[in-house]
Amino acid sequence: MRAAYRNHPLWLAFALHRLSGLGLALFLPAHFYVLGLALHQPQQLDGFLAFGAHPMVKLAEFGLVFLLAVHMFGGLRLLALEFLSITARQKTLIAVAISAAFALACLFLLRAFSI
Amino acid sequence: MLNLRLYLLQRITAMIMAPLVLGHLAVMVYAIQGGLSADDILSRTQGSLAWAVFYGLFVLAVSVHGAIGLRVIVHEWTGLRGAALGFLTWGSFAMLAIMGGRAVMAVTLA
Amino acid sequence: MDVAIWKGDGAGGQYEHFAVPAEDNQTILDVVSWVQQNADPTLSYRFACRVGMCGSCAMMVNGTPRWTCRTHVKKVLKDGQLKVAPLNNLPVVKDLVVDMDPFFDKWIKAGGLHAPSKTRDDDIAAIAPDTDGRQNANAGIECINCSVCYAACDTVRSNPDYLGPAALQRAWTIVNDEKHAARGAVLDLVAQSDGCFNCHSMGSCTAHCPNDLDPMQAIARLKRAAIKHQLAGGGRDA
Amino acid sequence: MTARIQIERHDTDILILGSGGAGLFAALHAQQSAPAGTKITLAVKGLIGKCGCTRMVQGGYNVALGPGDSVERHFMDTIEGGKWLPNQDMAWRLCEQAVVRVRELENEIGCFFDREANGALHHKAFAGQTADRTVHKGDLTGIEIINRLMEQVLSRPIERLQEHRAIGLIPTRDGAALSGVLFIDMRRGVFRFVRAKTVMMGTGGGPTMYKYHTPSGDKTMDGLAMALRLGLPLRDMEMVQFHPTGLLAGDHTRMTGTVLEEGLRGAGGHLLNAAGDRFMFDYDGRGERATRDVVSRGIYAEMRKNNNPDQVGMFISMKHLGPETVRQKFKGMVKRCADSGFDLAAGLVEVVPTAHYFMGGVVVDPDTRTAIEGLYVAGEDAGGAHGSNRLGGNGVANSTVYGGVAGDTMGQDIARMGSLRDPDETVLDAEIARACTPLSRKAGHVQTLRHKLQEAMWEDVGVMRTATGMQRGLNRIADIRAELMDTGVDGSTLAFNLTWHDWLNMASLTDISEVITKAGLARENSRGAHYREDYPDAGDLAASYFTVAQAAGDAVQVARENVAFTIVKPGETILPEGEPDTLVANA
Ligand SMILES: Cc1cc2nc3c(=O)[nH]c(=O)nc-3n(C[C@H](O)[C@H](O)[C@H](O)COP(=O)(O)OP(=O)(O)OC[C@H]3O[C@@H](n4cnc5c(N)ncnc54)[C@H](O)[C@@H]3O)c2cc1C
Ligand code: HEM
Ligand code: SF4
Ligand code: F3S
Ligand code: FES
Repeated sequence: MRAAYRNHPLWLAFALHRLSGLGLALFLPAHFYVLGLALHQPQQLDGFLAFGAHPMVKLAEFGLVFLLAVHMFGGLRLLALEFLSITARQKTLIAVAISAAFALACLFLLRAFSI
Repeated sequence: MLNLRLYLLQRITAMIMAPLVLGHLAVMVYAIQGGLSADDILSRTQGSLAWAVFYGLFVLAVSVHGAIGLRVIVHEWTGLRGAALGFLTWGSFAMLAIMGGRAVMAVTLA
Repeated sequence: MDVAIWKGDGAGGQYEHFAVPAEDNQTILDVVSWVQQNADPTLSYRFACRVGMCGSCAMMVNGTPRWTCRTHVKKVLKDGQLKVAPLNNLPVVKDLVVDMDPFFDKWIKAGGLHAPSKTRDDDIAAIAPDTDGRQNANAGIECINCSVCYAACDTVRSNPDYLGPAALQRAWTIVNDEKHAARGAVLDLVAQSDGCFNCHSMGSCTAHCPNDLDPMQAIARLKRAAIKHQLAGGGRDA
Repeated sequence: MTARIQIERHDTDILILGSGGAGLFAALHAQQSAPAGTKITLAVKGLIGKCGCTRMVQGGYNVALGPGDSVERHFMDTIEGGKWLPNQDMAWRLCEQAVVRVRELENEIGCFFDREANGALHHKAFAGQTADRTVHKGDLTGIEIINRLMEQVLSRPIERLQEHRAIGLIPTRDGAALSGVLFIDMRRGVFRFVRAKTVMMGTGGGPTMYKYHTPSGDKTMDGLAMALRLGLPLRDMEMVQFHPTGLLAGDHTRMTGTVLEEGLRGAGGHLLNAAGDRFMFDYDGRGERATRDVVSRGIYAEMRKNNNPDQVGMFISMKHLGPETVRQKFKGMVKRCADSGFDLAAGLVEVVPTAHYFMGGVVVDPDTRTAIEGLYVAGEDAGGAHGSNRLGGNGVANSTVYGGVAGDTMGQDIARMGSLRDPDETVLDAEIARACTPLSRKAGHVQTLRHKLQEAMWEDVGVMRTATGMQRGLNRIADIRAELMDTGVDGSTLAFNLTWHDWLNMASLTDISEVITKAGLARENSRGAHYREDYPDAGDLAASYFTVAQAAGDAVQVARENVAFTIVKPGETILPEGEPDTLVANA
């Protein structure tokens, strides 16, 4: 159970940002590896991309885009907080960041499924 | 464990990446429309200096940014510090930069 | 009501349960006092002012750090249950008493004290109360150093050297105090590797400060000031 | 039992007890004035800067820096407020040095007191003063002063003994000088004897033997009880100041007795009785705006009339001023009341007079020296500066001024004190045995006794006194003491054993309660805070006397001494001719 003192939006935003950042950092090498295949074995890359047509994989991709979007908007939120004089609007900022991330990821998902 | 330099590097790379990520995502949204194939990707990117610069910068920024990020997380979660922490930071930077560089080369070199 | 109180010392401890009579006007401090006065005479806790001015009485109450002398039981009671433990992130002396020295050591380490630009033989400076600097300083100056924010901050928890919200907020008030003779030096201190750049703006400090102060914002502003100062060469005085 | 008792020994040069305004200033000034290499130690019952009452100062600090104000005027107000009982040299020094001390606080320590729009210091009017004289930081002046002082002290090479409770002042074998102080290191539950060339005591009095009281929980008259045992003379011990509006929230909560600020009445708050009627005009033409002592007596008298066990106190009501206005103007107070379940802005809050400040204390000279070599006393522990009544705003001035004076004096005196003095080991042993008394007895209920004492003092030696009442009080105190000596404490662990400390608190409070009562009997007139229903008149001002209490064997003897009018005589003034009586608009 989450300790009671963490029960507020800013902490949630922090946790989300950290987990998404970590997720991205762990996923990126894999992503790079797949792309790197293009150099010598383009057919393998194709294999991967075909695999990518599978709905489950699409969902996973959606997850990754979501992570990236969440992390980016969360990060922009932080940058705004630190470098602009944003104060009372912090909570709004979090909401905006998360919904923007969500919208972007959904867009991606919709496009992916509407082949 | 963040001093001014690391902090600034992380923030600056974040600011660099923001438009790049948006661009990248836009391309992806556009690209996946017709289903992805290696050829699709490569035909668009190979031989394009602009894409090489775009993704090159992206990789560099993300390597710095991610390495610092991992450094913070590892320090806070495991208490690692000193030379070992430095090693980890540089190591993750190198891994991201090398693998990312290879990927950029793969998709942009003719 | 059923009250679980952590008992032990630096080496470890456990919760003990007490049945405490409920009253109309009853604070957490009253509950703890009742236990010591009536049920367990060896129970240790700390308080002084009993009105929220001294910051001696903070404890973890149902998982959240709070000033206990001004926390009404009704506000925090969960299903008739109360769980009281010593403050997070500070070494336990005994039972509910923690050693606050690390908190104050960092306060000083962050440059949290005045450096005079005048002496007692000089007149008191005329300082307009509505300047930006003064407003910034005022926003954080009523800190009672209760350590609630310090106990709520997970960055302190995972990086025990991190100066923490209260000390950094005090540094920010100093950076805004035109009477202070060495504000640049304070900006140098907080820019060090355990300083303000470690804050992740997770906001637990601001969420729990019993005096409604906003250390998170103070630190965000301190970061900017420290960057500016360092980019301009650091060291010398702002 | 005694087999477990350990005693540790420790040496220093300058030892300071307490970290209120007096203790912290003494430490800073000693550090500035003592020869290089002098070791300074600050020992305190709580944490440095966090305990004591200076931290709780709300109203502010009196200093003659306002437009048209002068040290002379501040002095005259202090003397008249004290009903001609103050030691005039001390009062003068207080007023004169307050000016320096406030400049020091602002310029060297880093306090920032509220300003006018044009940047000049803001002075507000406190009751009983003829000028706007009180500088403040909102209504949290004490926090500003103590936090800034604490930072200075923490950053300097001053040894800290925190959660060290002083339990005995130990003289040398011949009794001519002080050797050091015996402590309990509360965290570990061990005794520690600290030798020092000079000791300053600033433990801050604290009339917490009353049922309703404002001071912080760590203040229990330990200092005065130690001074009494050492045989030092204590003056003005009958003078207990009551604040008229303490919160009444029941016996089971520590909130009870805490202060509802003076400003509420000043702003036009009403005091209502059980029937919902205003009553203060029955007692004084100024109504609720009368001085503290008058309003306290008014409320007390009304409480006696009421005699309803379910509704003990009177009510303060603010809602006629507009709840929104009240919420804005008294934000802190409204929030504090709300936290404890009361609606100050729109509802009624039950109030009682509450023991606030102790004017009595150790007899000292204006340099804080006492009758025994090596001991200095400053702050609320020292008697003399306020006489029978302390003006609002003179308390923190007194502790910071005289704390600094003590630091300077010790810094100078220490140069001529060659070496540390050895203690009288029999006194040391006796003090240890005394503190261990409850550990060898069957555990009882200390809190019941505390309640008993508080009831006795409130009923018999409280806001209004009579000879019969005080006699009865003495008997009750004697019974309580006997019971206390039979009441044991669970000593299974002595580390941070609060119940043991409650017992020790009770011992100090009982001893001083007796002195207060005897001094009260010795004063057969009514001055300032001391009101005798059987002697309601002030008596001849020109023949003013103060009381001096001293231990003689096991008994306490109280004598009267004439006030020396060294600066001004009753009926005269030192204000230049033609000066207006008051500078306060519509006073
Ligand atoms: C609620 C409140 C409001 C007040 N408002 C005002 C105001 O507006 N203006 C004003 O002028 N005055 C005010 N006063 C009075 C003022 O606070 C005191 O007069 C003054 O601060 C006393 O200072 P001090 O240094 O003597 O004692 P304190 O500040 O009380 O400090 C005493 C110190 O001694 C320590 N101590 C006690 N016993 C022992 C022991 N046995 N061993 C070691 N240490 C010990 C305590 O822990 C504490 O550190 C107010 C008081 C209260 C309670
Ligand atoms: C798109 C633009 C991005 C922005 C605006 C951004 C922004 C940020 C910011 C401001 C932080 C600091 C957080 C803090 O101190 O608490 C951060 C941390 C981090 N970022 Fe990014 N980031 C971006 C992309 C990425 C990418 C692509 C990765 C993948 C490697 C990544 C990985 C991390 C990690 C691991 C952290 C550490 C998280 C933490 O300390 O909690 N970021 N990011
Ligand atoms: S900032 Fe708030 S929570 Fe933190 S120490 Fe100060 S008063 Fe307490
Ligand atoms: S909780 Fe900690 S991380 Fe920063 S915003 Fe507050 S100091
Ligand atoms: S006891 Fe002082 S803040 Fe709670």
